[in-house]
Amino acid sequence: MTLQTLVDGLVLGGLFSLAAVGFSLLFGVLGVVNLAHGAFVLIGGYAAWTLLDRFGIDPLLALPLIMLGMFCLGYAFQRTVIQWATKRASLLASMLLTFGFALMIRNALVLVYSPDFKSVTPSYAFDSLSFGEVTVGLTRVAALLVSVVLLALLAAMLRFTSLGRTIRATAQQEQAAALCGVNIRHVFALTAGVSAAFAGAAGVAIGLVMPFSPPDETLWTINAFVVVTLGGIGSPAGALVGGLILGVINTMTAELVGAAFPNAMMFLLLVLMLVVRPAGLLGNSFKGSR
Amino acid sequence: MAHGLTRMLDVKGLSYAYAGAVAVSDVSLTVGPGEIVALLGANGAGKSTTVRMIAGAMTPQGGTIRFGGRDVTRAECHEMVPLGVALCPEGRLIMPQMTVMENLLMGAYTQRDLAKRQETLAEMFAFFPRLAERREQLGGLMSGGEQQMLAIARALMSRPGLLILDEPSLGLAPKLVAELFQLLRKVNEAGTAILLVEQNARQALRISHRAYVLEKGRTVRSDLSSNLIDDDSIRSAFLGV
Amino acid sequence: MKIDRRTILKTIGTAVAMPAIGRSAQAQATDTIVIGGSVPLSGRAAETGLNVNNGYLAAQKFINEELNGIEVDGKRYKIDIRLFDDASDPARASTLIQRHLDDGVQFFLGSFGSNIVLPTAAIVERAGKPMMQTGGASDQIYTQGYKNIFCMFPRASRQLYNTIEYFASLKPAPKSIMFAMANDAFSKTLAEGAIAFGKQKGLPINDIITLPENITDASSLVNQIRGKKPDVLLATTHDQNSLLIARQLISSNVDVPLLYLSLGPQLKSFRDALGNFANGLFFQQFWDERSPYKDAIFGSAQGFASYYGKHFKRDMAYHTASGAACIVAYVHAMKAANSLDPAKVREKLAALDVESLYGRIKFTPEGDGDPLHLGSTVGQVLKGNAEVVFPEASRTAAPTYPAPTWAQKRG
Amino acid sequence: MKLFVSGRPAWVSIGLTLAGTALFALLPLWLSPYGVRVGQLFVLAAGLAVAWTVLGGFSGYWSFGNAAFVGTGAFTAALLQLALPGWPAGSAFALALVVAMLFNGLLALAIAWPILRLRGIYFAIAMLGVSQVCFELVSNIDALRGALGVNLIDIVPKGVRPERFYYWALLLATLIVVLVAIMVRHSKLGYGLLAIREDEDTARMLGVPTTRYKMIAFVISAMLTAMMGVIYAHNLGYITANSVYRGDFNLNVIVYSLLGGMGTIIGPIVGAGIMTYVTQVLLGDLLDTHMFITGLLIAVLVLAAPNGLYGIYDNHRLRMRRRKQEAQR
Repeated sequence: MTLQTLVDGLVLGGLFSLAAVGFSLLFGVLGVVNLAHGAFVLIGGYAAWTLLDRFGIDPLLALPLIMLGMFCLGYAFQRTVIQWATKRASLLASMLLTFGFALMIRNALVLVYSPDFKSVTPSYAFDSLSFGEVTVGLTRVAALLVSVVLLALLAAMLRFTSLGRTIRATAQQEQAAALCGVNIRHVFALTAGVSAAFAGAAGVAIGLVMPFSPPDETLWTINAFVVVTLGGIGSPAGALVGGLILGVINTMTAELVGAAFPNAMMFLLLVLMLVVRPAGLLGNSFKGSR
Repeated sequence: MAHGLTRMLDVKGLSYAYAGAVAVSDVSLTVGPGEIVALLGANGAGKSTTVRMIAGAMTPQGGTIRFGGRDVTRAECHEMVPLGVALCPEGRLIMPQMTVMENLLMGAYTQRDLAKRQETLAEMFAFFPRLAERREQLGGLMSGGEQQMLAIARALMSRPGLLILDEPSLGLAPKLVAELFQLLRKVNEAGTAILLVEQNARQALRISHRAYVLEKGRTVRSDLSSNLIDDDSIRSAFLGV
Repeated sequence: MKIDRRTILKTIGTAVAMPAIGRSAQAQATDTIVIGGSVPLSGRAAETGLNVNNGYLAAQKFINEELNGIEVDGKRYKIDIRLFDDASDPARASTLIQRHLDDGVQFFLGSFGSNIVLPTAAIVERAGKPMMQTGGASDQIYTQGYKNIFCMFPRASRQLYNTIEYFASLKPAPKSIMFAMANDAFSKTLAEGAIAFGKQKGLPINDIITLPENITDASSLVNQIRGKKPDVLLATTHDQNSLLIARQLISSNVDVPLLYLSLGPQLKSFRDALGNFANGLFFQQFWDERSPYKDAIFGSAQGFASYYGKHFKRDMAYHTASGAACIVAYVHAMKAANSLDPAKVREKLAALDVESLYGRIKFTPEGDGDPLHLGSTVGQVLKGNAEVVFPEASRTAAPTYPAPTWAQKRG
Repeated sequence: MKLFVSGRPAWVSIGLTLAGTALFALLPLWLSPYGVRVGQLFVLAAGLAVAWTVLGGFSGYWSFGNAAFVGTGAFTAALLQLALPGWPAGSAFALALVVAMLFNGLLALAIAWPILRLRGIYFAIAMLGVSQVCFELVSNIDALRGALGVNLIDIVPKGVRPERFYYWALLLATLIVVLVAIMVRHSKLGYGLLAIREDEDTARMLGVPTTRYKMIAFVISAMLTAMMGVIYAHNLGYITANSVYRGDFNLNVIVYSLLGGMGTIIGPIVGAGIMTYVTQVLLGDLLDTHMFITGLLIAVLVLAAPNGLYGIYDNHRLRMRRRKQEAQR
């Protein structure tokens, strides 16, 4: 069954990667640790649920729409709230600020959607694909595909487009980028928008695979932390590597150590990794060192 | 070139204080088209603060800045670059994880016309053949001299009317410094006005037309460079003679 | 509910206007019976907390609006239930309970979650006031020697007795039984009680798997089931995790002839989420609205269900009914005592033996529900409905065992 | 950031602390039991926040995981008491308290060297990780009983109301925490820590033994936090991992310091007082929006007063002084 475990881990890892990449980008470019990231992920999940439940729109079709909406939200969040905080206080204080927002979003989700779990179940939710010995649920395959495609798109955007170049330049050398004529505030907000859009996409993918409820926001924020620490900050590749490793460790620990221990193992790894190689396996893709 | 006849850049009464400590106080200066103007002074005299305010990287607390007839006192960098003011910052500030080519393209950030961008790029590669050879190298892996070339080229990529250089010779070997000033003269001859902040006063006075001397944030002298280079007090203060 | 600026301002306004620490005790007004308590409306336990909350409130509404209150010692009283959100935080809950005590509240309702109920119970017990609760079933609560704490459920370790009896009665007899328990006090005690009783009955309990309290992935459990092919899987997990386990079993096409998810299939939203695949799932059923119970207040179980359905938007769960039953128990005890003296009411609660919408209310000497009368039955989803299939005396439908495979349900 | 150097000598601070504590010790005599319980929450919050400040406030190493020591302290004490059945309550409690503090000190010492090499956000994350690891291990290893929960022995003397007893116990513990913090603050260690906060590299070059100082502060902070945790656990009476490894302990201590004034000792105490009053008393009645308002409050706090109330006071003081100087001129 080891091959099955590996595949299960990779599928889970894809979700972890997608859910972490936005967090990673914001952290890498702005230095802002967004504790509301998990709450953004959940907003994406609830949006997918609402669109399917009320309007019958398939989550995968709704994905671009949700990403667009989340992009706007992220852009506005940066231009108003975070920008103000980082200007007046410290980066660490901005972390507390986002914590405050996480509480507000969580409470708002409870008020709007009730504390009950929600489950996104399109018609194909119970179908599966088999490759020889290995069986994987169709929604999980879809979620993995979404993750890989979106991460590849993001990597390409950062690598080859003018916007991507500008984001990287701003992350590496903010002052120089400004002197080149870049409107830093705008680029920061665009980055925050992209970050939120990917959080939303992750919410959709997560919703396809598992039920969720408002308190889950903490889980996805903390997972993003671990993924970033494992893979390295700021790059889609780092998020992918970190996420996949985390996923495999999760399923392997459950299989070999005991089903109760994946989380303990995950955080143990986080601490070890921070101690041994704080910048993560792939290092910091934007800055030499911090 | 007559002093202030055609003023491209016109700065009046600029002042700035960091948390109570005065850095720049009542500094005025002008740069005309095609001029090279040097800004001299000891460490901490307020030169960097002055040019950073001009480039829009800092907002002045007092005074006015006019460029090409427009009031740009409160304009930010991303508004100044399209107007034709580029600052090549102290310490070069190369994007270390980006290639030479990408660094240069960032310089042309405000240039939306791709054909013009290519043209400028070709000019820069002709101007700085060493950058052409290393166009795929990461900025962080280049030597100090190469990085300085890159920083100047990046600033020129926006085709500025006024190029401001903040301590371009800092940390360069003497031979490279000579080369650098040669180059600046060529840039100027191609039609770009230059405002040059330098500690290396001798070299600066040699290539500049006019110069200002700052002391503790105030302008203490302004004259033609040829007059200053022979001035005894300047010689003893800056030229170490 | 929408949060706009006005709501927020209004809430802040009310909050600031609230007189604080030193306020005097004027709660026990002449014509109301104040019952205080806290429920978790935020945090992990909020989902069930809301069910409990609504049960309490439904009973209050019915008694006050339909019956114009209750009569005790020749006087009519309305019920005034005052609840705080303890945010699943035991320290906050303790403080809020103390606030009720200071305000002169004489009767208490419990929160949800044993780690909250126990510290608050200790305070209420010391004050000598009764507490009716429906959310703290851990055995620890009933081994403290408390006299005033009563629970609508049997302690966790006794809750699955009927389930084990059912497993023992299965034909053909299961050759291997697997347990999967979530790692929290309730789920764990529940499973361990069942395991001990099952072993006593000689059941072949071969595998016991502990899961984290919250899971994002059940594939290791699915793989173990795939490998070991148990005839019975009993998972004591909370509904969100139960749904994940079920979904992953379905999409991996791994069948278990008897799949028992202690929490989950009771909920309509759970059954809806699984559609046809929900059919055949077993679960712990505490209550069914079709049960033939008579109730002195609502008339019957059905009477409560239809009243609730008419006045509350939220779907009913068995915690809603058990919450309402807590109030019903109070009403019986107060009437029997013909007094509002907490000590006398406590005596009558301890001696209570009446039929109610929720079943026959009777407590053990330690205060938890009598396992015979208030223990759970075995439920199964049949044709989309939650039916009681065991014990035979209360069955609403005959069980299907082994349940049809996923492939058959896919049709 | 302005460096706050108190001109006040240590003995004045200690005197003020003792006087303040005496005043607080008398409060239960006229407060309602509910008031006393709110007082408990305040004193607990203040103790935890000042314990956090010994490292976080003084040296700028913000731990996002102090719940690790609250929980580990509580469970060390609880498990020890389980292992010593039949001991008289007083000595079982005292022994458990001492062992819990020592154990947490050792735990901190063990992780200090690797983890304190990390700076800024990395240190914060690593501590968050540490607290999660502790929580997961205590929850999932059956012998540690985090899932099932443990009852702690009752240490309230006969005839004393329990809420008063625990109020006084927590007050005494907080007094110890504050006194230790004052002593640290006025010692060479304290100045070293402040130097680290301003610029660690410069401090090291100037001869401050930065590594050793950080480790000492970390260990002290952990032991004090554990002490608060043990008493908190006894007050609850029955604990599960969920009730002591609380995520909000991690962040609330920072909120208190930010609100009151980062790096000061009075700041976290004032901050704890305000937040406790607001969240427990003012928002206690709100059923479904108190979390929203708490979040809003934190956000507004960071945005409107990033240097806390002490910052506002400090600015005001500076302005007054400048005005006076100008007037004299």
